[in-house]
Amino acid sequence: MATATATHAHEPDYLNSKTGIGSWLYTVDHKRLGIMYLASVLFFFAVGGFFALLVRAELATPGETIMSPTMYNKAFTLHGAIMVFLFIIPSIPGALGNFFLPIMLGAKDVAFPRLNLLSFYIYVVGATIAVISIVVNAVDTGWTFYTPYSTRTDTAVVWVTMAAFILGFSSILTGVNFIATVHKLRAPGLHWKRMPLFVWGMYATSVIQILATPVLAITLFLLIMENVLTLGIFNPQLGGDPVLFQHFFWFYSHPAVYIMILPGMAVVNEVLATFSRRKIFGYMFVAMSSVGLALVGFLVWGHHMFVAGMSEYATLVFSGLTFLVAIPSGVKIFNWIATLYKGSISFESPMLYALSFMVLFSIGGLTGLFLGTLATDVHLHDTYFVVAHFHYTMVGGTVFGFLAGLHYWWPKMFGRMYDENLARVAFALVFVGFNMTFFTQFVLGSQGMPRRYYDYLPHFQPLHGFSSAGALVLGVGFVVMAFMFVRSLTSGKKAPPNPWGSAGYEWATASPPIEHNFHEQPVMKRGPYDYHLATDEELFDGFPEEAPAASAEE
Amino acid sequence: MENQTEPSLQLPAQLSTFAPDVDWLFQFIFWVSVVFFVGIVGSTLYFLVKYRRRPGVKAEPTGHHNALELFWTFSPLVILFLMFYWGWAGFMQMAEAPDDAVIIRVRARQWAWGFEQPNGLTEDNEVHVPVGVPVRLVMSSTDVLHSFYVPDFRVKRDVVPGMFTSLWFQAVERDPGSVPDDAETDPNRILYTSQVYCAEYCGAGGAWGPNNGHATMYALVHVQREQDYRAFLSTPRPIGCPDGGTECTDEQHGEFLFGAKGCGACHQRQAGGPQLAGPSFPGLYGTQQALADGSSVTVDDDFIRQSILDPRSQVAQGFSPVMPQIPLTQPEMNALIAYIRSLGNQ
Amino acid sequence: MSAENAHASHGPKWLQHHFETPIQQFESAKLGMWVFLAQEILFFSGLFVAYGVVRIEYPEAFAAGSMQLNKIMGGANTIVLLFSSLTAALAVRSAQLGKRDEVSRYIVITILCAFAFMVIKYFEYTAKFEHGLLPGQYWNPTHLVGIDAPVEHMHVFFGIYFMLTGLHGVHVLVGIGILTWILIRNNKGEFSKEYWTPVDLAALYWHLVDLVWIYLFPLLYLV
Amino acid sequence: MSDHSHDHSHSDGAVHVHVHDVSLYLKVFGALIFFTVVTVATSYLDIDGFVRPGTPHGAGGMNFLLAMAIATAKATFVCVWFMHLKEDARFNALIFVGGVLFAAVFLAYTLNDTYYRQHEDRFQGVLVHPSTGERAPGGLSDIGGSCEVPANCLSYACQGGRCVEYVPVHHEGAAGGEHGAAAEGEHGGAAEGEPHGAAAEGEAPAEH
Repeated sequence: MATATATHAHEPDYLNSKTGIGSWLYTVDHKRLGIMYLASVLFFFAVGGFFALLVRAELATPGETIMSPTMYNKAFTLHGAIMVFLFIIPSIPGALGNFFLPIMLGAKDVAFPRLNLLSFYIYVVGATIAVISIVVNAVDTGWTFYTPYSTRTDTAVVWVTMAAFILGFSSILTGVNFIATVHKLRAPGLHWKRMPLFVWGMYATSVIQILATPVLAITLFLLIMENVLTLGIFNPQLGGDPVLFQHFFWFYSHPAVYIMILPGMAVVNEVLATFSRRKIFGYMFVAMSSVGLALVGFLVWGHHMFVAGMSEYATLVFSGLTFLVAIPSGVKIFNWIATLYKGSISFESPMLYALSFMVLFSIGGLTGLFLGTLATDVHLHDTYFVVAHFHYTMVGGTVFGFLAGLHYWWPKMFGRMYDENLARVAFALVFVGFNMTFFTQFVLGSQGMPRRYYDYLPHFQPLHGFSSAGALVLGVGFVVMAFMFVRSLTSGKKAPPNPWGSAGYEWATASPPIEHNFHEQPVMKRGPYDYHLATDEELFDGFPEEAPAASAEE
Repeated sequence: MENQTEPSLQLPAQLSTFAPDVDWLFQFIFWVSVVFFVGIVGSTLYFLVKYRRRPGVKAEPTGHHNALELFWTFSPLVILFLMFYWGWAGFMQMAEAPDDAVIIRVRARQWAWGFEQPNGLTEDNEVHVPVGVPVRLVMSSTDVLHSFYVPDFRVKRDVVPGMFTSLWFQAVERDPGSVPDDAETDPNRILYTSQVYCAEYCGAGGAWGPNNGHATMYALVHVQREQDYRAFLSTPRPIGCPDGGTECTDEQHGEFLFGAKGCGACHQRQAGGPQLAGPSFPGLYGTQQALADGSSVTVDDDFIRQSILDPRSQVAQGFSPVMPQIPLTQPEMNALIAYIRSLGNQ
Repeated sequence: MSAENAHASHGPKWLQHHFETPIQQFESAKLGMWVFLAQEILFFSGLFVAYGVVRIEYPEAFAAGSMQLNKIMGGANTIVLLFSSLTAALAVRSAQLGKRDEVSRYIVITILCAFAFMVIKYFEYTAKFEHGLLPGQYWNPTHLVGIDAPVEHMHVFFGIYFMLTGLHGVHVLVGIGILTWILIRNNKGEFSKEYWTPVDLAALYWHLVDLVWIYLFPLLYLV
Repeated sequence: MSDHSHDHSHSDGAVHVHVHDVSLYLKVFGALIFFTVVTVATSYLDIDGFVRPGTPHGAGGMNFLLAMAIATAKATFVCVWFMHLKEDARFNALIFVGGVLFAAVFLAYTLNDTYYRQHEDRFQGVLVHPSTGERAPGGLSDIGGSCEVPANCLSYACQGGRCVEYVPVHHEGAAGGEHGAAAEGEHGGAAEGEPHGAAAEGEAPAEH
């Protein structure tokens, strides 16, 4: 593909092309919106992490440690709600997706740039309401808002559900935008079989966002109305059915876990390919497994409700279909391993995160088997086993994927390198701390420790203590990482266009990219992972002007 | 299958007939997972070392291998189907109670468990069950979702307000032969006690304490020989006392009941303690209480009785009508009134 | 076209900078709109599921609740909406032919129909309010049709009735807003034989509002 | 790349559509009005009683099925002609149908659960206790109002406005007198706690 960086070296990049606060607030540039999303989600990641540390601190010893039970209930609810609605769901699509999806497609922007801006502001409004709700009275229902507890508690349920309701529309509009962009704005030569797997993952994610998020919206709307107008649909005291609420909630929230994990997988594809210098093995199978996960993910929501009082027929169907989800997940893992085979593998920090994604997600996926199996789920449901399982997929999966992407694309986004050694230290702390915190919880859960407990019986003490210690290590890891990134922004070395020597399309533009991404409409003449077809100039991992060979302008 | 009656590192003791089957399936999945995990991590590490970047060595272009793809797409289905089938078979066993099961009625509320034996005997936060006999629990909740969970029995079922749910189990002996078959019948002999948890989040009261929140909504299952259990049912129960004894004054019995029935979740009994969801009791007795309808009434025995019998008839001003009706016998009612009266005189 | 420079002259002014051709912009917009409509279906699906479940649980309450609704008013509203759908479709047709005045005329009729729909809805709602046929704790029936006493759980029917018709009504109001905006843009002369995408999209949205009502009407009023 | 804009079929990059005659739209509208009249008319007919004599009106579901079939026919007309799905990109139709399909999955599974809850076990998911007739507590509030507790009533249960002696097993202890947000309004539903779940609406006529 055509790279024209050298000849246009002096065109200002997207960060400098316009200045002033207004140029950010009213921007329709997908890259600036991506950066604004990034700043927002990182802020809420810190807030959610703070609540997580509070929860683990309280659980470090039995009995009252640092807060009252009502405070604890609010802390774990806020941890869950903030992490899910304000961090994980918008993290990769909002920040990395907005930034890189159009660039990877060789487009100048997403299909509907103004809609993109609107979607960001909807996110801001939702986030603001969420923050207000914390100040008002927080919420203590758990992030699942199960009725009838959520119709009885005197905390600010209406505020928080309103926030989540609004955030849902941000998610939906992003999905609309991405789908139209992928279909209609691909550069010439970029046919479906050449599309970067990150784009495939984003596409599958968008499909779920479109089909599932509206159901969350209606669920939360009805819950708000149940509180305000006493409808009697979910509240048993008015003749409603609490199990129906769970159907409504999980019809969204199960697909939502694929909204969370698919982007993580999508990033890992890019990173693995780049650092093993090899096309992802079984490209079409991996791409289709994303779409397959997106679709099958809709048919299995009932596995959250096996012991909720659902009919036995429903448990049968949901359990059976749940096992189908294992297939596409397995396909991805196997293909990633096959990608490493005969590669040329290097171990920079993005790759470390991607490899640990494979390990941690495997644990998360395999422990899912225990929960999909009916008889064992009866014992494990609503215990710490479940807590550990979804943290292995959501943190070990999505957050590690997000971090892989953040490290991988950081030089492209900001035009600066970071301290690789410090990044590896942070990685080690995060990896060790995460496993200390959550592997312990598998054991706690299978021993019968129920979740959302303020207190526990004395014989769980050693494991809880160890888990809390792990959380501290994890927290320190993130602090080191934050320091490392801030230092990169202030005093990082200037990054070349393609620091990792990747064949991906996004590396063909400058670091940071110019305002319209490319000087000329790119034409894709090879796939994004075709290392054997890429020229040395394309794979050169320094500045083109320093390239030994003469510029090979097409 | 033989029951493993001591807890292992992974799982609690197997004390019901379900437990060995569930655990066998657990172990099956566990070892399948271990094999897969070792395979995944092992091959990854091997490739990482073998194909680490070396100067001058290029990666080989990726080829196609559709047969391999199809193999690893479809071959796991066999194992997955086995897991599904065994899991479902086990679940159906748990779903269908035998017709001759002893039926115990369970009433959950924030944050206590009430049990009613087939003959009408009620117990709070503990329940006696016979060993070797199927026991069915028919459960209901007066307020929010709860979930009845006994890890030792591997059973769990949500308790849903507005409808009945049910589970059953058959406890096994922990230490067969420890009590000879011809041992004398003793209503107080308990073979072992298992822990009941609430597994569905149900909130918390203002203060931390027993039966004052989701985390302390504990109960105990006392497993007895069948003849002991029968004797237990027909023996009049001694009244409960704070110190665990059986002889005490009405006030002390009332104090015990105040804890056992979970009154402390909403009513403060410490003078100067924080205000909870309902009126605080210290100093209350004998005063004039303003009611929600604007009238006022003297807090006396009749008012307290009326308020317990029909909590919504006379709601104190400034409070929501959220108090559930809680079953009490006449002596229990008198004891509670006496206790509240004694708090009022503090 | 690969060599076309982004900064060079870029076609008509309604063609946004990141699109290469009018057809690309048109097809993107249409695709985006259909995706959005799919989202709307899922949004309403929740209410239909709630309807279905509660109907299975309390069939008598639903039969009794349905009796309280006025089939004539509901039928009239159906016809009003169907007619407005027709005029919306005709507006698109006129836009395709570039007849600006006709487009305005049809859109005005569509908007008037939308208002007529809301007026009839207003009378229906007022009657329900007067008769105390309201959800949950506001349930206080004073006037019942066809039954002597309220059936248990009837208030749930009205809970669902108000949610379904209420959210549909909100969509009608939003539709009025969108159509008015299109009308203003049309009068300013922004649309032409070459560029009429926004008229088409607004009409698509309006047809969806009609579609939802096509199901609401029999579910609530007739069966 | 079939749906891609750089396709050869639109080489000039302009938008070309086929403009239909007004008469087509009028015909479609006529059909829609016709179906509306039919569906209103059939709602007055007792089709269930016609198909299986003796079935109460509406109980057989035939009226329901017919009304839904007519509604679907109307919806199809609107989609195909008014919304131009007939000549629009196939993929757009697929999106729309896909949306409907997922809504159908949601509906079907959820109804399936509701419908079959007590099929395997008669104690599972029932609102009324199959052996004792006790209504599950925590459900629809007692609208009977408060009990006048007579001085000699020392038992605890207030059911349907009467103070009832507590008899274990046969009567629900904690039933009736539910609380929470619902209790504030004290409307709706029937008196609770009546044995065998008789929905005794008449017990509390004063409220209506």
